Amino acid sequence: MLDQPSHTPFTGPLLQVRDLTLHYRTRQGDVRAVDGVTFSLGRGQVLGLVGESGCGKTSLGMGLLKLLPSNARLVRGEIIFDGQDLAPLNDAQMRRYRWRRIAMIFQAAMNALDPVYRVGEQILEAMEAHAWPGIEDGPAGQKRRQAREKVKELFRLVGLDPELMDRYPHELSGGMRQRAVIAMSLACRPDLVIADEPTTALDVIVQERILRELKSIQKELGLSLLYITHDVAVVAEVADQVGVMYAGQLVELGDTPQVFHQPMHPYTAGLLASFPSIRGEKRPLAALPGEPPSLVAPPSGCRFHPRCPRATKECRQEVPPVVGQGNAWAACWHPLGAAQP
Amino acid sequence: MNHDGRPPEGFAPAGRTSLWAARVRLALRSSRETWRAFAANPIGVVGVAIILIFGLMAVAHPLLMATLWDPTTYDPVTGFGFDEISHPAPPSWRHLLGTDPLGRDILSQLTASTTSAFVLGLVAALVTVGIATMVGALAAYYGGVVDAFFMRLADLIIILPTISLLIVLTALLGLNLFQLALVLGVLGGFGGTAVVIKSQALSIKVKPYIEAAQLAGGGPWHIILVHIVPNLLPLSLLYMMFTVTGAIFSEAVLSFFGILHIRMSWGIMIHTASTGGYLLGGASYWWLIVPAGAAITLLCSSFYLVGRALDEVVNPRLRGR
Amino acid sequence: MRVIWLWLALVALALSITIGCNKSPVPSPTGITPPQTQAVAQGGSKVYKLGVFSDLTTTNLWTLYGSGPDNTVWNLYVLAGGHPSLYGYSDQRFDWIPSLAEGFPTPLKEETFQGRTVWTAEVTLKKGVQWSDGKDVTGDDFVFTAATVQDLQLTSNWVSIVDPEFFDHAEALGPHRLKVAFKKKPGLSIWQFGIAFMPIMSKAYWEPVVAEAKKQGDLPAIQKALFSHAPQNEPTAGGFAFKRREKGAFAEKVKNPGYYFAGSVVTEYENGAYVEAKPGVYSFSAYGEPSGAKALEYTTGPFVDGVIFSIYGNQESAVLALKKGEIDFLLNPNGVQRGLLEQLQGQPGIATIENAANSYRYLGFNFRRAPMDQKAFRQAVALLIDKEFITRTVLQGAAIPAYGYVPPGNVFWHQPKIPEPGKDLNRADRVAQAVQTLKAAGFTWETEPRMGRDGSFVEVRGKGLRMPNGELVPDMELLAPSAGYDPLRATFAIWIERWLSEVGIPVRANLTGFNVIVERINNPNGFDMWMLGWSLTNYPDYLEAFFHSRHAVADGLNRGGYANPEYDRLASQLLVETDMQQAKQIAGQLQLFLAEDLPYVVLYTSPVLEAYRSDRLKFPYTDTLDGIQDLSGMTTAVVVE
Amino acid sequence: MAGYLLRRLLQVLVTLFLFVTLSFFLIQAQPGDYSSFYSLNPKLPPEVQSRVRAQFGLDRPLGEQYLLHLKNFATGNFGVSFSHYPQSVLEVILERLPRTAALFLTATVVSFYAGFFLGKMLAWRRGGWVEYSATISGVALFTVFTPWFALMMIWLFAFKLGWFPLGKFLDPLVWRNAPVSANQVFGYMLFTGAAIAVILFLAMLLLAQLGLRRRGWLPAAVAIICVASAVIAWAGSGVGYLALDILKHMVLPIATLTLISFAGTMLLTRNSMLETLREDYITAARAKGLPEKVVRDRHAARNALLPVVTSLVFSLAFAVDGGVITESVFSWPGMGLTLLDAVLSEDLPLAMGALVFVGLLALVAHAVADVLYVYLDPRIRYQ
Repeated sequence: MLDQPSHTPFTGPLLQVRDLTLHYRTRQGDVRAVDGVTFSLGRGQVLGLVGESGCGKTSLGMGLLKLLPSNARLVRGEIIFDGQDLAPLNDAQMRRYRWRRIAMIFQAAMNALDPVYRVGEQILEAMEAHAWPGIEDGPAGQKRRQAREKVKELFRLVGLDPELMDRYPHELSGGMRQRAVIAMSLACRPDLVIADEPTTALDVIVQERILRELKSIQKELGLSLLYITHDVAVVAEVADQVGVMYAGQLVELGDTPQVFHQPMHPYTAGLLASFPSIRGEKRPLAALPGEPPSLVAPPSGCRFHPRCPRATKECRQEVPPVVGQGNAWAACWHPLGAAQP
Repeated sequence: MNHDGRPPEGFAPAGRTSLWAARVRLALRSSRETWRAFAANPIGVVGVAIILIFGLMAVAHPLLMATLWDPTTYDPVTGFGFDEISHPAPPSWRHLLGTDPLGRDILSQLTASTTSAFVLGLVAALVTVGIATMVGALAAYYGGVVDAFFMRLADLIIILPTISLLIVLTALLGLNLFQLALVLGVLGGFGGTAVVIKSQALSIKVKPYIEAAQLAGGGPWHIILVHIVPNLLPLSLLYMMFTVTGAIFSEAVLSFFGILHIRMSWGIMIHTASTGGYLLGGASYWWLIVPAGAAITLLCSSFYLVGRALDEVVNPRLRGR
Repeated sequence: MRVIWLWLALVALALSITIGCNKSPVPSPTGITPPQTQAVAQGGSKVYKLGVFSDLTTTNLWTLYGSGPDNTVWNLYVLAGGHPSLYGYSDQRFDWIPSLAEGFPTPLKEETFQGRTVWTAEVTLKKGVQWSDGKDVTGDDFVFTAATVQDLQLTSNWVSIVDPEFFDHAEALGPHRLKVAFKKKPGLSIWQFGIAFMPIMSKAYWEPVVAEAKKQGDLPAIQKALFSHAPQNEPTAGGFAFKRREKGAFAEKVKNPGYYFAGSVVTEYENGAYVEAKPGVYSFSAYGEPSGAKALEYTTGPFVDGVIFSIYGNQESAVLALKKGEIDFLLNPNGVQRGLLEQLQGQPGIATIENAANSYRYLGFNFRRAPMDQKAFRQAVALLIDKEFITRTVLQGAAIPAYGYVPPGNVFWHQPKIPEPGKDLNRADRVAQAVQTLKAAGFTWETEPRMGRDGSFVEVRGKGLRMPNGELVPDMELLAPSAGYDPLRATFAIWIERWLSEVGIPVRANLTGFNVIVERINNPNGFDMWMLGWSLTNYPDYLEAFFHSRHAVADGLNRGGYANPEYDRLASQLLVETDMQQAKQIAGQLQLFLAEDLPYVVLYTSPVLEAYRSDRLKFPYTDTLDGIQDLSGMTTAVVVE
Repeated sequence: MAGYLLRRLLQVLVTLFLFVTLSFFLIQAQPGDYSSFYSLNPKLPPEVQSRVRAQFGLDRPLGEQYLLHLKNFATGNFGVSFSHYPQSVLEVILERLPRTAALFLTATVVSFYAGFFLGKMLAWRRGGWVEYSATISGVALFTVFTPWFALMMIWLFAFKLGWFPLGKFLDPLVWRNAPVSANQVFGYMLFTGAAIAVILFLAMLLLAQLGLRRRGWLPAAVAIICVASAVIAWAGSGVGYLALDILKHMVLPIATLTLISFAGTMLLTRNSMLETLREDYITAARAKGLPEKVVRDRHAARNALLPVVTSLVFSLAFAVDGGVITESVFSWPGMGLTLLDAVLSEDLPLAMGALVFVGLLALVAHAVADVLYVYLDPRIRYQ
């Protein structure tokens, strides 16, 4: 059985994902949404995960919490969180990890709040489900009152008027809801927060502000953060490390500055080129040609080869090798910076 | 499969004929895909199969009457099984489903009633869809008072219990099969179906090609008839199915109460059994009740099931897995 | 549910005519009975449980007889027997016998009253008959009842009981002596089968109610006030007192311990003699010397402590209740459906009975239109209709072919010499005779119908039938109830359509609603032929109401417009005839007229099938016209185990 | 919220007005007029007929007749029942209303709850033979020939097995000496039901205010206390056995009504639930580590409920129709049976009156469903 997971002696990286493979069964065949993804995330670190829509990054995020639709299947791989492999756990066992240890900020976070309950109630509900973490033991009513204070605190932390906790979601603006969702994710004092496109639906100014706050809260609380986005610029701002996903696979991983300045994988380079620099440097926008491949029948060899300007015969036939080492690598036959064949 | 999507040629000021021709082509193309999605759902396929079986029965009756069945014996209303000693007679080779208390062949009644059930259902459904589509389109297009009037009228019809209303109507007017179909059609058309179709029409009304058509100088009627109505048809078709179910069921109940002026129907068959006192016969007089009762339930269910299966095709939110 | 409700509407309508034709309003099986010690278990709760199909709509007899067309037979079942009448019918035979009266009345005589000529008869009442409140039933009660009907101009059935055209006044010549005066000489229907059958209301109870009602201004308001009164503890002189009504569920009557007739013995002899006696209290004998074999003998009860009328929504559940023993007997004017009866037959503890109904279904002709005005045409139609075939084979005995204009079950009034055209003829003979009849009257065909070789079907259909005046017989319409309303008549109509069409008579059966038919035939020129039915009274003055030409007006009962001066004369005579035997003879003649002129083709009558718990009930007899339901379940004579 | 309610109320009023107008045209549409039905009886004196004509203004122009119709409607004057003369239509209807209300309300609630529960479960465990068989049997029951089905229910459960009474709403032998009338008992029962509902509702509100709602045993305890005190009150009233008798008679009709009508709610709930389950807040609820049951009931089903409540109005009309059929088979003399009997005995005023009342009942239910919706959906509440 698992310990109460607050203080564990485990000292390795908080999260280690090894060879994680997720398939969806559909009428057309198995969709290989996540295919052999391996990475690790240290305590207090921020890992940004970027990729185009449909590259499997959201599936990966949900897969970590094993919140997958009924037709999804965890084919293989390990999700070692704080020394414990989550992959074989059943739903009841997973529940102890959800939110208490690993919280989540959702894509289109404004829809993550149930419209029929007050915002605060939804946060308290999560705390109650985990036996009021961080609240002194006592009679139920008292614990609840303390928890309310805690929620107010969290609201202040994310820059919200604490009174808003007794409002319904539809009474809050998009930005407020986003903050409330962030507050909610922090309610059980998790070790890891998975943020899946948390700011996408907001306007740029609000997005900026929330991003900054999120970063500072992360620092303040010493959280680990897995930040999933399609927006390269955002990753550059928040992440210590960047992973680039393409067609269900992680194709490049490295420290943020390194990946941004010296991308190894042609896809990373293409992705970077298709976004304007957030520092305002004028660069021609180079769009990636073609469409992301079908995950039912992905291309052979390197999955990027149909769109890759550097593709060769081996790219088409052989799975590319991993170049680089440790926490900075790419899976490519012809990484950038190496000589053209 | 793009049912609520717009045909792209809506932008083009194409002639009406070519427009419709293109629509037909598109419809054919999409219908193949629709069928594939539909066929994936066993519920819908079961429904279609049952409807086909009943369709065969309906076709079979006039053929049998013209060939194998002698009207004096097998006419569903005036026939009489002289060959049986007493009536109701149990199934035999001459009367595969036996005879009713008046000596008439049950199978002949059953098949003859199938035709009227289809006629009733289809007339009611066509009227419903015709009215509902127009009302929905008008209410959505004009909004305001028109919308308010039709929607309140729809509210009223929705909350009024149909059978009760029909019972009173039969007392006031005395309905035959065709009139009943019309009444049911009108009730359905101005009622719930109109509401659903209107909300669909609203979503079509805000599509850019409507605006384009307006800018191109299309009058209201042109836009309603050429651009809105065709896009409502898939949904209308869906609601046709539910109307058929309701119509057949209503007829059966009203006939059972003995307040319709119809010569033969499934409801009348059960009514005949009932007035003869055979309703409680249980297993001993099963052929008086089970064929007609099962026919009502099966045909009602099948249209309903097809409707539901179509719903899952037309309504992508329900399309699962 | 089933046709039965529509049937009821019809029956209710017929009932109003029934009463209009001077049937005893309260068909009591035990009008009178001699004294004897009661053998009723005291204190026990022997309950006679009856099933009915409709709630009471009133417990007020004024309302029941006075409020219009829709007061149902169900009220009558419950209220029957509570109010005394001077005279009533005997059991099974329907002899006219005294009830509250001690003996037969004095013959009518002419006298002068307040300067005008009136016809009077005197009646002596039995002494010692009491209301349940302890007061004697006296002539005053009778006078009060009749005067109230007269004063308040009560309509509907009251008019036919106390006909304002005839009734002048009544006076009490003493507590137990009564004189009834008529403006003109009253026929049987007015006196013997009219006011003599009037239910007598308790003056003590009703006088204040009537007085209160009269405070309303106009007559309709007064009537409404009276009708709206819901009686509380109304005194009864019958075997039971009304106790409780649970709306929608049941009504209950409890035994009246002071019932005067309790213990009286009724004896009917084969030779027609009738004896009724309660030792030491009264005895009555009539209709011959009481000797020879006894046809019937029984003692009057009540032998039960209470009667519960349980309401069921449909036949099926009522039959289940009977099977289960929840009820003992089902009261239904139509009896039990054949299919249900089959399930009851052979059930342990259940007995089934079958009686003829006093009713018939008929095909009527509109005499105002050609060719229905041609006697030959009507006769041909009658010949072509094979009632035996339909009733025996198609309707499986659910109906009995009928010919008489007074049903044979009504033994006293039925004309046994009535011809039965076409009876037992085969198809070929029927067609041949019909063709012959038509030809003889000058009808012609373009193509004459011809039978097939084996004579069982028409091979060549008749075409182009022309009337004697050379005109084509027009397309005619036969209005008949739809199968949903009455499958029997619908079946008949369809067969008639077929048979007539075969020989070239262009008739189309229009199966439609009952009310549509009534509305159509109320318009004298709006129809050709129609098919409806009558429930009849015992006294056949309906022969006048249906066929006298004075009723051939819109809304009149002579819908077809039959007019025969000779018939009219005789029919009028029937109404004023005061002698029973004379009346019988006139009625017989009238029936022969009708059989010749055929304003109706009488088609069939339905048997009344009934079932009861024979393990609990013992009826003194079960053979009676219209069944035990017509006696409201024989509550005062039935013995419950 | 007030604005929304006001708007809905206005709409209901407009609908009511349309209804009144429709009923007027229905009466107008029939051949002949009311008085012609009276004239069926040749013995009815002309003055009564003329009174009827005057009452309905049949001798006046159409416009005036319409105004009179409005007035009659507003004052509850539906005329005089032909078959229950001299009772007015209103009297007849008021007598039957409690019986129908007791049966109909209970059946609606039960079938709604059953349908909602099953639909919820179907969506939750989507797929496989359970879903197909539930759907098909639900649809089969939905479309089964109701009168026959009801009769078979009686035959099986009341006659063969003898578990329940054979229709009717009370046992005459039990009620012979009852000190009160059945309608009074129905009244008390309805009152008890309403009181329990209101008290429970208020208690839940109070508990929610105190933040105690989540504690499972508290609402249950309140419910038990409510029901228990009601039972005690009934037991002490001396007429409890009568109520029990009525309850015994209600089981089978309610079971029948539920069986024939739950499928509508079930299938609708299933669809609604399937849509809801795709919402992000459901994933969020799961991610929060809430137990599956909480996710299903508190979040998914709670939201799926909203469209189902909206369509409750549909199922109400359906239930009323089921009531017409069921009442006739179960010998339950309520509005449905009244309507049918009135039609079969050509009692047009009563038939119209019953229809109008059934319509009013449905309109009221419509309005109640609206209010309920406001309570259920905060997005409307705070508009």
